[in-house]
Amino acid sequence: MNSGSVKHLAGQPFDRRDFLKVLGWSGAAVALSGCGNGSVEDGRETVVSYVEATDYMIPSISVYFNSTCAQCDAGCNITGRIREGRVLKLEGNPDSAINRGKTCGLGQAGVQHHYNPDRVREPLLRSGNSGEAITWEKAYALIAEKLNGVKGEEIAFLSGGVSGHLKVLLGNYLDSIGSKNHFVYEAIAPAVVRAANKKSYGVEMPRFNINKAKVVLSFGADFLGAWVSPVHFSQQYAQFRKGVNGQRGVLIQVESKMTLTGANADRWLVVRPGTEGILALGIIHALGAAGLALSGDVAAAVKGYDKARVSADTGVSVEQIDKIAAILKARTPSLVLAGSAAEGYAHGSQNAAAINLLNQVLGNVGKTVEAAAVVPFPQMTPTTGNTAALKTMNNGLAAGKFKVLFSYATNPVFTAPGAMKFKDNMARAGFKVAFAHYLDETALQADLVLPLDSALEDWGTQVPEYMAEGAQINIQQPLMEKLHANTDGKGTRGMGDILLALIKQRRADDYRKYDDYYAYLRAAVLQNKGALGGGVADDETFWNETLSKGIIKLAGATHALSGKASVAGLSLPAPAAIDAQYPLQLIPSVNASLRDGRHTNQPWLQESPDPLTTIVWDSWVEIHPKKAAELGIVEGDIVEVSGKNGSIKAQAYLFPGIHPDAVSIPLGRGHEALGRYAQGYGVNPFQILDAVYDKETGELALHETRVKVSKIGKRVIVVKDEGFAGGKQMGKKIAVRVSSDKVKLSGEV
Amino acid sequence: MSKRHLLALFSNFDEAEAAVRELRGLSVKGFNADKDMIVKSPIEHPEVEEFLGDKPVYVQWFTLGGALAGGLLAFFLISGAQANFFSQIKGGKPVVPFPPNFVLTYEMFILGGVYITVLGFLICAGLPARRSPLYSAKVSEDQIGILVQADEAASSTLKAIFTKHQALEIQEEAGK
Amino acid sequence: MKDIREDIAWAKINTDVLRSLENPRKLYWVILLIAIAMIGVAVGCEIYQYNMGMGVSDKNNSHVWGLYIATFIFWIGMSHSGTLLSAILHLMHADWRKPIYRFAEAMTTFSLMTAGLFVAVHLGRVWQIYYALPYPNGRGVWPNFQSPLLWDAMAIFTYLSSSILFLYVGMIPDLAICRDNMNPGWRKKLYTALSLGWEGTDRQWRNFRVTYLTIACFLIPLAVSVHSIVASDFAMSQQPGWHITSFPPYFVAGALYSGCAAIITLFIILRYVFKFEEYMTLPILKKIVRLTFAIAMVWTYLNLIEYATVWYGHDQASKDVLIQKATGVYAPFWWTMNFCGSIVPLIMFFRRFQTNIPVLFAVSLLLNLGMWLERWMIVAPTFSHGYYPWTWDSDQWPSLIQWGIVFGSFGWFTLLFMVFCKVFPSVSMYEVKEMVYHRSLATKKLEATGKLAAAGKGAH
Amino acid sequence: MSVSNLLENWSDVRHTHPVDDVPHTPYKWAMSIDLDACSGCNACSVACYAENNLAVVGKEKYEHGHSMHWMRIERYWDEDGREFPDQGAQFLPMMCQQCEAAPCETVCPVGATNHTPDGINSQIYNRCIGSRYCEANCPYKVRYFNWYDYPTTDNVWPAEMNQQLNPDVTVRGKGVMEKCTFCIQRVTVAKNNAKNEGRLVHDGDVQTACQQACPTSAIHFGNLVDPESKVYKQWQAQQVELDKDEQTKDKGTEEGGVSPEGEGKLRGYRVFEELRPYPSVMYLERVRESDI
Repeated sequence: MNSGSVKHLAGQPFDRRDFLKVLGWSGAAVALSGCGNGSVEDGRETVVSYVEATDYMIPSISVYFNSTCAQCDAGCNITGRIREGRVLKLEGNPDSAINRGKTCGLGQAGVQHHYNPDRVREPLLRSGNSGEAITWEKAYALIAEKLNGVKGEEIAFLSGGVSGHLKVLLGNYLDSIGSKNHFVYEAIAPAVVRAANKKSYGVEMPRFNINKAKVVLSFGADFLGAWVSPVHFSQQYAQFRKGVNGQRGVLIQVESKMTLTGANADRWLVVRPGTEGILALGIIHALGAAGLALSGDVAAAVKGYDKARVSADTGVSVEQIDKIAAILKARTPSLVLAGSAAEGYAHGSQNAAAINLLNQVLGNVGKTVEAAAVVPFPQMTPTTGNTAALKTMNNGLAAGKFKVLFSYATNPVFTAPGAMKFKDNMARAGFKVAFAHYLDETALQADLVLPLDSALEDWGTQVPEYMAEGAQINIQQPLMEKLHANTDGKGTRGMGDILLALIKQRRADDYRKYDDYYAYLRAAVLQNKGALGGGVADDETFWNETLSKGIIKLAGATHALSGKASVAGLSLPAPAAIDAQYPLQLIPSVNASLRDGRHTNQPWLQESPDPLTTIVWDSWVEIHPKKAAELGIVEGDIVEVSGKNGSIKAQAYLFPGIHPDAVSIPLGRGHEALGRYAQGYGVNPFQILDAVYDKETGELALHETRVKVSKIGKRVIVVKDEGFAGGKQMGKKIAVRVSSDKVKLSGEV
Repeated sequence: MSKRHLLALFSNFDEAEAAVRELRGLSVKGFNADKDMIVKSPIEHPEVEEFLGDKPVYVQWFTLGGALAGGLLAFFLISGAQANFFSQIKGGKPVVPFPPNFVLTYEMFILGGVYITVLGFLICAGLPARRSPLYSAKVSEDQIGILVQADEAASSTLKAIFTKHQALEIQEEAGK
Repeated sequence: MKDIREDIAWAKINTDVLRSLENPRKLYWVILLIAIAMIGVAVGCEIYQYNMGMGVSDKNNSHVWGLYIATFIFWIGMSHSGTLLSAILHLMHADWRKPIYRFAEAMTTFSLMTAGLFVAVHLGRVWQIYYALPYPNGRGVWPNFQSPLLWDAMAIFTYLSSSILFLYVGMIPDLAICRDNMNPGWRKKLYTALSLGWEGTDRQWRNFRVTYLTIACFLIPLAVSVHSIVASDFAMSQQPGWHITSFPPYFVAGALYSGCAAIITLFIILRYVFKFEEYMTLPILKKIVRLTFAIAMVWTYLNLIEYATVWYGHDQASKDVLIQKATGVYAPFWWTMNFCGSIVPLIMFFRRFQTNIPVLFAVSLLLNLGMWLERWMIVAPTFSHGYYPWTWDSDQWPSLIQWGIVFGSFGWFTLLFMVFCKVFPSVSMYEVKEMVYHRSLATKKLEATGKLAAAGKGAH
Repeated sequence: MSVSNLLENWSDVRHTHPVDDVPHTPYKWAMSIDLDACSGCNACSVACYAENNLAVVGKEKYEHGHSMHWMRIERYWDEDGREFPDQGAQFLPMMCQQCEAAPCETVCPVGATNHTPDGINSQIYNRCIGSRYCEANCPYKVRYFNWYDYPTTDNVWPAEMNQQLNPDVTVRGKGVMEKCTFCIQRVTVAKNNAKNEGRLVHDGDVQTACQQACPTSAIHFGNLVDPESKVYKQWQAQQVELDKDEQTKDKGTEEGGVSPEGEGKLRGYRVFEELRPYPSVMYLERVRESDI
């Protein structure tokens, strides 16, 4: 590749506004001044772009390329180690503000996404129950044919969260086919919290400064595990624990089922499921009682939430509420987080609002809750997924509205609640195209499956949803040649290339200058060189530098927070009465490694024990020992968990960290497809979820399913790392704990 | 002058003893009781050694040598090996640790002792031996045999002695 | 009752014993085939294990040793009585040893040969077993002499080769008898070669006596060292339940115990099969039984001492292992072991059972069952209840592959022993003659004091 | 092998380590792990799989205890019978403690495991015959045996997956023992680089895979005899000494111990110190707030 395409461009007359739109910079109303780039391992000649890889292919010498982790949406910057043309290991990029050189287990397993033996290798066209390998040419022609004469509103595009130039291209493509039906769906996104934040703070995701807080009170936000940007939060958490001048941060976690974050809390409080908001208001009440000045409307709103009532509703003791209030009052600033456990109810928005109110009352807004930097290019900012989109789309499918359906980076057949009957509804679409890495459940329902390059083979730009510090655009670049290269017009292709090819079917003139997605990206980046910090560097230098850094740091603007404590519309229902038929609340838990199940086919993650139960390769039903004793259940009993919308059977695990009136089953397992490492292991709790929605946002309330649990009379050995001593140390000094008042932290290094 | 072998078989041990004593007392030309007489028995008779006179046994010297050589070899071989190849610490113990080496020295002491004792036995007892010219399977059953070699001239005297002591059978080497 | 009648004709001894070498009955071949089939099972299991890896034996990362090591110790222990008792009794001029020591020594040798196989079977990479041998090599690479396993190897090698020499040297006069009585054929050639030209000359006997005595002297400390070194495999480690000072004597006692029980078993079988009632007499059986009883009590004492020291000591980890043995998943085996090892032998205290062959046969088998369980109970519980609670694992149960190989080892032992019985005299003829002779001398002494009438004076 | 060598170097081969011995120079690799920072997220463990070619054994073999996680995260609960674990759980990353006086080393019949001059407990795969005595004698049970031949087992490293294998690390076949090596391949590279530049390895030149991944930076690895290294400073600050079986600070106050009533306790400790393996990994106790 050379800069020929840009030169070529320069000679063309073009409409600047359209051109900006094509390349994704529209909305950049002002000329952006460059900002300084941090040095990325300067002087290490091995950090270069793969474009010139051959020069650096020295046997037995490793080379390192920077790219972006695509295992989740956090957008961690990674450095791949490549030897003899093979990517071997992913490490964090130390210059990233998000992950600062660190990775999580999920990120480490990125190579197994790439090397997975069950990847789709050729475009597959449905013929009966099997797929027939076809060429890309034929696939594109087929799409063009199927779209021919179909109205825009009859086309639906379902995708996971998208950002960067892929979002630009996708948006432009949908525009070109006249469709406005872009459904962005993420099964376990914090959508309710986003909406609540928007109301409370004026932004969907402010910056949470855990490291600056002296107390963190988290209502079910598993920020060390799977919430928003766990690697970033983990680093902040480590600083928070070290504290300032030896004053160590205190973490209080409130939830009905212990998460990884809960397991690390100084105080883990189990609450009756759904009463998180009540507790938040109760704490405000207690703070007021302890002398914190409350504004009149807040005081009025929490008036009814005296300790006794709150204690009765939530199950948290009065003393504990007092203690929390006391420590929150004494140690400022603090930080209150609303997480997935609080939002998963029909009144989830209210819960989140109440929790955010606590933050405001404590005066944390502006201190530990700050405005996040924003990438100033709206076309590229991430479209975050949610479940309301799925609902809309499902209704459309059920009504037979869509003739052509595209699906990318999401697996609704697996993740949609059983009550939605998504699979049946999907069958009503006339022609279904899935862009897929693997034949997952959704791809299996498609008529045409288009195989994608892995994240380690593909080009791209990505804008993280959660900005750690300044704004940044992440560069994704291939870390090695394609494993399943394009032979005979088959083989895998990048999503950008596919979209480019598809959009050329409609707007050939706008895009004919770009042979491929790489050329498009390069042209795009160079076009806005000035704004991206390129200064006066020539194109080639700037491009190579950008690739070698893997991050474009921007002096992005910040949206101001509108932090006004408002209690308007805040009303929390009383705790739900016990349902005699379905006495237990089902909590589908999110495991840091498996998330919504798209990574279940990565064997390292399957074999990486769940941190709390240490179970591997299977699903389980967490049940409190007290409840288990009541029901006569012991570890390993196969139990049937049945709700209104079906039942699943899994092994029971007696787990003390759960409310006795709740059971929990982890999400992510129970695949019927997705390859050898995923298929047939465990059960899928999505299947039995009731379709209950948050009243305000219309988001699916994941925690609102009520179930009953019964033994079926079979028992298995639970496959886990923990031995038969369980979590006991048997009086040995193995993992030791010390109380904070007994320890000298100030002298530590 | 050619010597001939005679083998007399006795079933009665006391008679055999008497015969041997008489032969030892005999002074005939061409017959030396110490050299020319071999007593064969089916079992180990400690008495035989008494009436045959003091004949030394040297096996125990082999034993001593073997045991000492085995022990010393073991200790120095092992310690030497450790000091070279294993000049690395293991488990924080000295590179040449005494307790393990003593155990092995002890075993090799015994091994050397037993092996060389058996070697000594074979040498001292002259085994494997060529079979003697006169042999009767009765000797391995229940009879005492006295094998003598003597000049032709002396043989009749010997025969007489055997007969006198109720030899059951006297075998004579065929003349040459 | 006398150990042996003094009026057995020496020629009859020869014929009686040599008859046991004659063509076997049909039953012999049947048993032999069964033994070979058992070996076949073990070989099949081993081939499978070799191809698949040790995992098929169902051990795991915290429980790395299993039945192979337990059975290895069992066979080592079994080997103890033969040679050790033979040597001790020889030094003490106990004549009643003479009819029984030959098969007991053979038992020693074959148990050792069986035990040795378990070392190989146990290894993850048996094809590299020679790494454990101290062979000189250009790179100066040696095994680790600090490892008790290496002491084991050295001790077993010494013991096996010394036992074979002891057995062989003691058998030379009998081989000469065989040579003298066999019709020409492969047997004749074999015995001629092996008897080394033995003719029972005074020189041969003189050196023989010293040699035999010397080897016997060496074998006593050797045998003691062998099993105390096996005990060191455990006692020298740092694991709770293993790191016990009394282990070496405890192991030696256990070894003697199981060896004696095995002698009783084989005594009864040989006596019956070869009709050796004249030689393997009930008074001799009674002596062995009393000895076994005594050893059983020593073992019981040492066993209790082990429990007592663990119980009384401050090492909570060891105590936990003991409690787990008595109450955990291994409890049925542990209690059976204590029952078989300490309660069952009490039967031998009663005079009327001391010569009751069916009872003794059953008892001897139970004792060995107890002793086998003892070895397993030493090895396994420490693994499933060691220092590190996280890795405690009670679900470890040996797979059929392990059981198959253990099972086959009995076939291997039976095969070796049965072949031995048909090729070599299982009763020492010359020594039985000595015994009869000593007996008659004693009678003669009594006679000389005028109590008995004249009998065949000095007759053989 | 020569006896003269033995006699000449007699004193060198007769000293006991690490007590009263000369310390390792110029390197003694050691670790410290802050349990207050450790969140139990398992990133270290997965990173170890990626770096060290650990086999994924699958559900069935995992059930039989054949897992290969060199670094395992243990999760402990309070044992005082409370209904809910309201102080959270206790996580402990446990891997080979690289003992200075390792119980596994003495017992190996073939000398496949040794103490290296830079203080690592090495494992020589091609020497190992699989007697498993080392694991039997390991108090921490952190050695992992190749119960099967994983390179040829279905779905362990099928086509393409095998391209991820780290060429710097041996792929182990059946019948050999393996364990955490402190990422010896990385240490070796760092040492070679430093040697080429005529210097010693600086702190930070080498990170173990677990340390590099750890999102909370709970793991520190470095040269314990380098006063500039973080690990040295941490051990110093915690008053943990390598060659002690009981730290002075843990003794009674009259013997120089730290009074729990005074300015507070130090958090550093080593697991099973009292068994005298002299482990090279120091853990820092997890802290729990007393005011809540």
